Amino acid sequence: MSVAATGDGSAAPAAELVGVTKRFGPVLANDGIDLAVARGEIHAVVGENGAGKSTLMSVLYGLHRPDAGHVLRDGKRIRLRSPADAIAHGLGMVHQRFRLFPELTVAENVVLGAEPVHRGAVDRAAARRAVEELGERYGLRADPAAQVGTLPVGVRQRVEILRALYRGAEVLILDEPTSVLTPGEATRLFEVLRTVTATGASVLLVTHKLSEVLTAGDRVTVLRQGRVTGRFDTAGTTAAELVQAMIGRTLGSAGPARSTTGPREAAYALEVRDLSLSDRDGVARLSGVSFGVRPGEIVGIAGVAGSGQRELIDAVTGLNVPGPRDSGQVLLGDAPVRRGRDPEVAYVPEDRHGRGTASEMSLAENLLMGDQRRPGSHTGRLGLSRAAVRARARDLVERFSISAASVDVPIGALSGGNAQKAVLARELSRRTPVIVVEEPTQGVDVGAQERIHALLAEARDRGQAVLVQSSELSELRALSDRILVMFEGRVVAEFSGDEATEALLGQAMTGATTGATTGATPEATPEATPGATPVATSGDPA
Amino acid sequence: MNIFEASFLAAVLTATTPVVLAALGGLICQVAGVFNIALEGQLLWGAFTAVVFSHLTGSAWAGVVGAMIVTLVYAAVLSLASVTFRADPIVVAVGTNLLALGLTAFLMRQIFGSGGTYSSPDLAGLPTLAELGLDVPVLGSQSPLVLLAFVLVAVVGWWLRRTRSGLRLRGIGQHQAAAAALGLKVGGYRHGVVLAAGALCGLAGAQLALGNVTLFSEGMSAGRGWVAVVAVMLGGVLPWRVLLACLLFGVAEAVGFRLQGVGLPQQAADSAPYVITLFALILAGVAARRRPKEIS
Amino acid sequence: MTTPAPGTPAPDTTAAPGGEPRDGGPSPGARVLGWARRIVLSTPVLAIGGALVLTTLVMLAVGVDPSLAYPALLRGALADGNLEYTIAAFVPTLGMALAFAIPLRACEFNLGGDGQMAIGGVTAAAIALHLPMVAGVAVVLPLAAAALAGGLVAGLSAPLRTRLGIPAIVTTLLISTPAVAFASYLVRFPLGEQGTGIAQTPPLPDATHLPALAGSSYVTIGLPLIALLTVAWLYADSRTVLGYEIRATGQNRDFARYGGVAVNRLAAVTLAGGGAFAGLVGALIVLGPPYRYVDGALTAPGYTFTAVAAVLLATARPIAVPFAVALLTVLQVGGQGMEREAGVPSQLTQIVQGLIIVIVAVFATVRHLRARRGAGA
Amino acid sequence: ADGSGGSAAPASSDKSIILITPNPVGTNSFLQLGVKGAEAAAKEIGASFKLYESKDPTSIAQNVDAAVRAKPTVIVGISFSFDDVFNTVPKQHPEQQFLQVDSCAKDQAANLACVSFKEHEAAYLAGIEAGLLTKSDKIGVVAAIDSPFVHRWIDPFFAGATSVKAGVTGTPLYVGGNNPFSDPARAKSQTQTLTGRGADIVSAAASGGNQGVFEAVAASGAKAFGVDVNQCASSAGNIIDNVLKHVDVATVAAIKEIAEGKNGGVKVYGLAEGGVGVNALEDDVASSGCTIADSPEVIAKVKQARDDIVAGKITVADPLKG
Ligand SMILES: Nc1ncnc2c1ncn2[C@@H]1O[C@H](COP(=O)(O)OP(=O)(O)OP(=O)(O)O)[C@@H](O)[C@H]1O
Ligand SMILES: Nc1ncnc2c1ncn2[C@@H]1O[C@H](COP(=O)(O)OP(=O)(O)OP(=O)(O)O)[C@@H](O)[C@H]1O
Ligand SMILES: [Mg+2]
Ligand SMILES: [Mg+2]
Repeated sequence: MSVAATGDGSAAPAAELVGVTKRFGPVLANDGIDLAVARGEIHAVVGENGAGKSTLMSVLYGLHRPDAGHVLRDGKRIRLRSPADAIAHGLGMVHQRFRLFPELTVAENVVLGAEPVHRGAVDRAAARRAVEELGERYGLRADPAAQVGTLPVGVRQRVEILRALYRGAEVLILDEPTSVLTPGEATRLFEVLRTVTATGASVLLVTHKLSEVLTAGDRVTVLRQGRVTGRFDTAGTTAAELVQAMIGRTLGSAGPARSTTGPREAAYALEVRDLSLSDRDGVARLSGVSFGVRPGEIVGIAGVAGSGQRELIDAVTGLNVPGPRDSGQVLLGDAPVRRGRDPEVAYVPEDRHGRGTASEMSLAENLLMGDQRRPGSHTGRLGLSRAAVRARARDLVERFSISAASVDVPIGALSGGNAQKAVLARELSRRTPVIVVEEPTQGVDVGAQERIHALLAEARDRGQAVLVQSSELSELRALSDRILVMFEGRVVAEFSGDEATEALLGQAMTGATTGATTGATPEATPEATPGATPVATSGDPA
Repeated sequence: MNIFEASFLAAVLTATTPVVLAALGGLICQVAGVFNIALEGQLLWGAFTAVVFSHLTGSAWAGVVGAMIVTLVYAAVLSLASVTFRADPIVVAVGTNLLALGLTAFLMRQIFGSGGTYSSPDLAGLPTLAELGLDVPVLGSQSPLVLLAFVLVAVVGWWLRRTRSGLRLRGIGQHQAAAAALGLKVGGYRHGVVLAAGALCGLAGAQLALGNVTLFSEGMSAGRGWVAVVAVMLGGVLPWRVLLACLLFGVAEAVGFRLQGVGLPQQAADSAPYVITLFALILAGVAARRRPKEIS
Repeated sequence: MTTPAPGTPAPDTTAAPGGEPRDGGPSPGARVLGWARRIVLSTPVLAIGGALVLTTLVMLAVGVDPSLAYPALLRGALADGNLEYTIAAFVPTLGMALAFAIPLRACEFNLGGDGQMAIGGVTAAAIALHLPMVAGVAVVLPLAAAALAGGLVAGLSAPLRTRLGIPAIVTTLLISTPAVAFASYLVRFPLGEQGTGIAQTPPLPDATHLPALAGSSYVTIGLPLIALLTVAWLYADSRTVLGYEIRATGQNRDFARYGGVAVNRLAAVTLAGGGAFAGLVGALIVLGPPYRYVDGALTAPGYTFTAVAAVLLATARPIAVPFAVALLTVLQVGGQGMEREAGVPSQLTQIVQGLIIVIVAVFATVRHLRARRGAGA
Repeated sequence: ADGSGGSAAPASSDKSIILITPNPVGTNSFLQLGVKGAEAAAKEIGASFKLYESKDPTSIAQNVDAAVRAKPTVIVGISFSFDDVFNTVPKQHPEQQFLQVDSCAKDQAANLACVSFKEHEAAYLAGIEAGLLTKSDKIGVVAAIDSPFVHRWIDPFFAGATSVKAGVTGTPLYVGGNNPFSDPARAKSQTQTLTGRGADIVSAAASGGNQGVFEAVAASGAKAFGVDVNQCASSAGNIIDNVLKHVDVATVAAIKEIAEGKNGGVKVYGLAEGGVGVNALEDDVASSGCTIADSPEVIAKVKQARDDIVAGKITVADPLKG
C-alpha cells in the first residue's frame, strides 16, 4: 500500500517505510508497516506502549535491520546498515533517553563524528560558530562551551536536535521528546520544530500526548500491536478518534472524578511544617514549606523544573541526605518521617530506570523491593521463599495487568509503560497511609494513563493520602483535590482542584502571584503564558 | 637528605618511566571505556621480548621496536576477546597476566637455556641521552625513552583534547551507545586503544629491561603494571594527572629507599608509596567534599 | 510481548527446569542424549577442552610428551596422597574466593585479600602465642580474632568509599601492601623467633593446632568449616533478605536506597564480611602445618589472585565459585606433580590456567549473548 | 639439566637423589650451587637425580612427602626452610636418609645429616677488603629483604671493614617490593641511592637483583662484591671480590658420605674447612677477573685475617646467634 503524500504533489515523500516487519524472538514488534513522511511536515506516530513505535523509528535510523520491508528516501530505495548510513542519507534521531556525552561541551557534542578540522586538530572555533549559527537560525540557543552534563534536560534536548541538524538532517526523528520536558520547554520545542520544517525538513514525532499531536502535528499514524490501525490529518480528527484507533475503544469520561466526600477535617496523614533544606554546599533548596495531606485526598504539586519538588519529595520519603542548615519537620501522622526510606510512604519515582527499578533483576525481584523486610507472604520458613516471591509477583502482574512474558524476565526487557505499571503496582499494593507519586504517566500510553489515574483515585478513595508531582498541568487538574505551586523552593500558591486553571497555575509557577519574582529566570515568563498555542502555521506545507 | 639532589631526581625518573609508559596505555583504554588491567603481564612480556630482540640483533633499538610489535600482538588476545567477543576485559586480563608470567619464564628457558636472570655483556642496552649528545644534569644519564615518555604524556594529552580521533575516543568512553548511534566504529576504536596500550607496554618493558638495566629476570615487572593501573584509577582520563600519580608514587618510593638508609625498617619503606598515595587520595576526597559542586 | 488480555498470567516458559518443553516431552533416550549434548557443549567443558588443545600444542612444540605430562598432572593433584595437598590448597583458595565474591555481589571490588589475610594470620599467631589457652576452645579464639581483624582491615575501605567516594578497588589494593608489610614487621621483630634464618614466629602451642581429619595433618577442620561457610553464603545470597538487598545494591545502588536498603551499611558489611573470610584464611594457614606464621608463606602461594580468577571465571554465578576454585587448585597442585614426575616445568600450568581463563571468558560471553538474543520471550 | 628438573644421569643403577629447594631455583646462585653439587654427586655415585622446586612452606612439605614416597637413596633439602619438616619427617621414616644443607633441624634424627656454613666468616673477609679499599669511607650492602639470615652478609661485612678502618660507615638497603629476589631494576636504584650518597663499595646480596647492583656501580665508578659464586665476569673490572660459599663442594661430600653408609651428623663448613671464602684466597685469583687481584697487599691482609680466624684469634660474630 502506498500513501499519497500531502506535500507538494509531485515530489516523493522525504522518507518512506514500506512493508517493514521486525521480530524480536516471538514478539512481532512491527508487522508490515507502511509510513510516509512528506517534506516539510510534522508527522506524529502514536500507539500504546509496546505498539512498536520505537522499533519502527530504529529501523528508519538504521539501528535495527528489518526482517522484511525497506526504506525509501526521496523516492529512492536506500540501504541502512547502521546509523552512519542513516546520517549519510540525511536522517537524524533524538532518542528519548538522550545519547549525549556528559563530560564534553555542547559544541563537542554537536560536532562529534563530523568535526571541522584545521591542521590536524579539531577546529573548535568553527565548531562553536556552527553551534551559534544553527542556534540562531532555529532558535535553539545553547552555550557552546557549557559541559553537557551540567545542563538542564530541556537544553540537553536542544543539543540533540542541534546535533542532528548540524549533520544536515532533513528528516528528524524524535522519540517521545516531550515526556521529559516541562510544558514551557515543550512549547518551545514545537516552535523550534516549526522553524525546522519551514526550511523544508520533515519531523517524525513519537508521542503519547494526543494534545500535542493535534496541535503540533500535520498528520498522524496510529500503531497497534505492530500494525498501522489508522492514518489521519490532524485538522480533521479528534482525540477520541485517535484513541479508538490506538486501543480499540474509547476512554471513559475526562479522568477520574475528584473526591467530593473526602474527610476534609481529618488529621493530616502527611504534614510538612516549616521545612527549610539546603544542599551539601549550603545552597537553600527549600524555604519554609508547610502543608498537609489528609487521608482520602490527592494533593498535586506544580512548578517549573528545579523549583524544589525533587527536594521536597526526597524529604517526605526520608530519602534526602541532611544538609548543614536544615530545619522544620516532616510528620507522618504524629511521628517524624524515618530517615533512609520511611516504609510508611509508598513512592513512585520519576526516574524509573535510575531509581525505580534495577533493570537486570527479574520482574519478581523488582516487585519485592521495599517489602522485603516485612513479614509477609514472601517469607519462607528460613528466609526468602522464591516461590512466594514469584507468586506474589504473579498476583501483582495480574491485578495491575502488567504485560510480561514471565515474572522471571529482567524488568529492563519490559516496555516503558509496563515498567511504569510495575513500579506503581509495587508501591500501591503496599497500602501505606501515604503515597507519593512523581510524574505518574511519563512515557505511558493513553490507555495506561487512564488506568493509572484510576488506580490513584482508587487509592485516594480507600483513604490513602496521595501527593502527586507532575509537569502535566492537565493531569494535575484532573487528579488533584488541591494543587500547590512551588517556585524557588517555596510554596507560592494553593488552588483547589476546581478553581485551578492552567492559566492561573502557569502564572503562579513563574512566581508572579507572590511578587517573589526577584530571581525569576527571564525565559520562564513567556513559556508559562497561559493557554499559549504552541503551533505556528506558517510552516505548513499544504 | 636533599630530595632535589640530582641522583634523587634521576632515581625517580628511572623508576617512574616504565610505569608512566604503561599507565599511558591504561589511560587511553580508560578514556575509551575499557578497564585494562593487563598492563602487568604486557609489561613483563615487553621486557622479555625487548631482551630477546636485542639479543638476536645486537641492537637495543631493534629490541625496542620488536618489543612494541610483539607486545601489540600479545595485546591482540585481549582486544579480540574483550572487544570482538565482548568477554569481560578484567577476566581476560587476569588470564593474559598469568599467561605472560608462565610464557616468559618458559620461553626464557627455551631461548636462553636457563631460568632466573639472563644478562650478558653482549646484550645491547639503550644509550643514555648524554651518549647521544644531550648532556644535561639529571636527564643526561637517562635513556631516550625517559624523555620520550614525558613527551608522550604531552602528546597523548594534546591528542585526546584536540584531535578528531581523540574527541571521538572520549565520546566512546562516555557513552558507547551514543557514539555508535553517531555512526562511529566503536569496536575499531577499542581495538585500537587496546593494541596501542600493548605497544606502549612493550615500550615500557623495553625501558625496564634495556634502559633501567640491561637484562631480563623472571617476573621482573614486579608489580609495576599494577602501579600503573592504580595511577590510572587515580588520574582518571587526564594524562597529566596520571603522570602526577606515577610521580607521586615514584617519589614516595625513592624517599622510602632513602629512609631505609637512616634506619627505617624495610617494611615501612615498602609501605611508603602506598600509604602516601592513600593519604593523597583521602585529602583530595575531603577537599572535593568541601568544594562547592557544580549542578549536575 | 504482544499484550495478552489483562488478567491472563503470561505463560511461564523460562521457568521450566532446564528449559525442556513441558508438554509431550521427548523420549527418555533422547533426553539423556540431550543432557549429554548439553554437558559436552557447556561453557566449562568447551573452555577446558580448548585450553587443553592449545596446551598440548605448546607441549608438542617444546618437546614435552603430553601422554606423560597429563597423567602426571592428574596424579599430582589427586593420587598418591596428593589429594590432601589439593585439599590443603583448596580450603584457603575457596576462603579467599569468598573474600572477593561477597563484596562483589554488592559491586565492591576487594583486591586487598593479601593484606587482610596477613593481618588475620598474624593476629591468630599473636593470640595463640600470648594468651593462655584452654584446650578445646583454644583453636576457636584465634580463628575468631583473625576473622575480626581481617574484617576490620577490609572495613577500612567502606567509609572511604561511602564518605569520600574513593572506589574500594583502589583502597583495598592500596591498603593491602602496607598491611602485609606490617604483618611482616611483626613476625620479623616483636613476634619473631630468635636464632633462626627466616622471619617467623615460634611454633604455636599444640592446643591451638587445627584438629586434623582423616589422619592427615593437611586436611583439618578447615575443610568442613569453609564448606559450611560457603553453603551458608550461597544460602544467604539467594534465599535471605540480606542477600537480596546485597544483590539489589550491586545491581543499582539508587534503587536499593530507594527501597529502604541501608546501602552504605551494606557496603561496609560486605567488605568487612569478605575481609573476615580473608582473615580466617590467614588463621587457617597459620594454625595448620607448620603451625607458625612464616613471613611470606601466606602470600607466596598467591591464593588471593587465584581466588579472584576463580570468581571471575564463575561469571556471577555463586554456585559455580567452588567448582572454579577446585579446577584452578587441581591445576596448580597437579602442576607441581607434573614437574616432579615428568620434568615439565610448572610454568606450563600457569600457561594452561591463563588459557583456560581467557577461553572461558570468551565462551561465557558468547553464550550469554546468544542466550539474551534467544530470550526475547 | 637446566635447573628445571629431569635426570642428570641415566637411571641405570637403583641409586637416586632427590633435591628439594625452598623456592624456584631461578636466579638464586646459592640454590644453583646446591643443584650443581647434587648433580655432580649423582654422577660420581652413579645415581639418578631429580629436582623438586617448592614455592612456599606448604609445597615444601608436599615435595618432601612426594620424595619420601619415591624412596631415593637420599633426600636433600636446602636451607633453614626445611627445619620444621625435617624435625618430624625423618623420624617417621627411619629407613630413609635425609640431608639438610645450610641448616639443621633442631631435633635432629639419626637419619638426618646436616651441612652448614659460616658465611659470616667470608663476609667478614670481604669487609676487610672493603675497609682497606674504600676511599670515601662509606660502604653499603644491597640485600633482597631484611631477614635474619640475610644479615650474615651484612653485619660481618661492616664489622670486617671497621676492623681495619675505624671510620667506615656501612648502610644496608633492601630491595623489598613485590618481587624482592628478582627485581634488578629496584636493586639498581637502591645501589644508585647508596653511590649517590657517597658509597664507593656496595656488596650485592640481592639474588636475582645482583646484576642491577653491578650495573649501577659500573655507571658510577664504584665497586661491588658478588656473592656465592665468582660473579666478577658479569661486570668486568667493577667487582672486587665475592663472598664464596662452596655449597656444591659440601653437598657432594655429604652425599657421598651418605651413599657410603655414614649417616647423620652435622658438618660445619667455615674458613677452616674451606667451605666458605673469597676469591682473594684462591690460587687462581689472578685469572678470576676480580679486581682484588690488583691489590696484593690487601690479599696479604685477608690471608692473615683468615689465618687468625682459623686459629681462633678472631671470632666473627654470627648475626643469627646474636
Ligand atoms: N531489542 C529488543 N529485543 C526484544 N524485544 C524488543 C526489543 N525492542 C523492542 N522489543 C519489543 O518489541 C515491542 C515493541 O517495542 P517498542 O519499543 O517499539 O514499543 P513502543 O511502541 O516504542 O513502546 P513505548 O510506548 O513504551 O515506548 C515490545 O513488545 C518490546 O518489548
Ligand atoms: N523484550 C526486550 N528484550 C530486550 N530489550 C528490549 C525488550 N523490550 C524492549 N527492549 C529495549 O528496551 C528499550 C526500552 O523499550 P521501550 O521502547 O518500550 O521504552 P522507551 O520508550 O525507549 O523508553 P521508556 O522506557 O523510558 O519509555 C527499547 O529501546 C528496546 O530496545
Ligand atoms: Mg518507545
Ligand atoms: Mg516509551
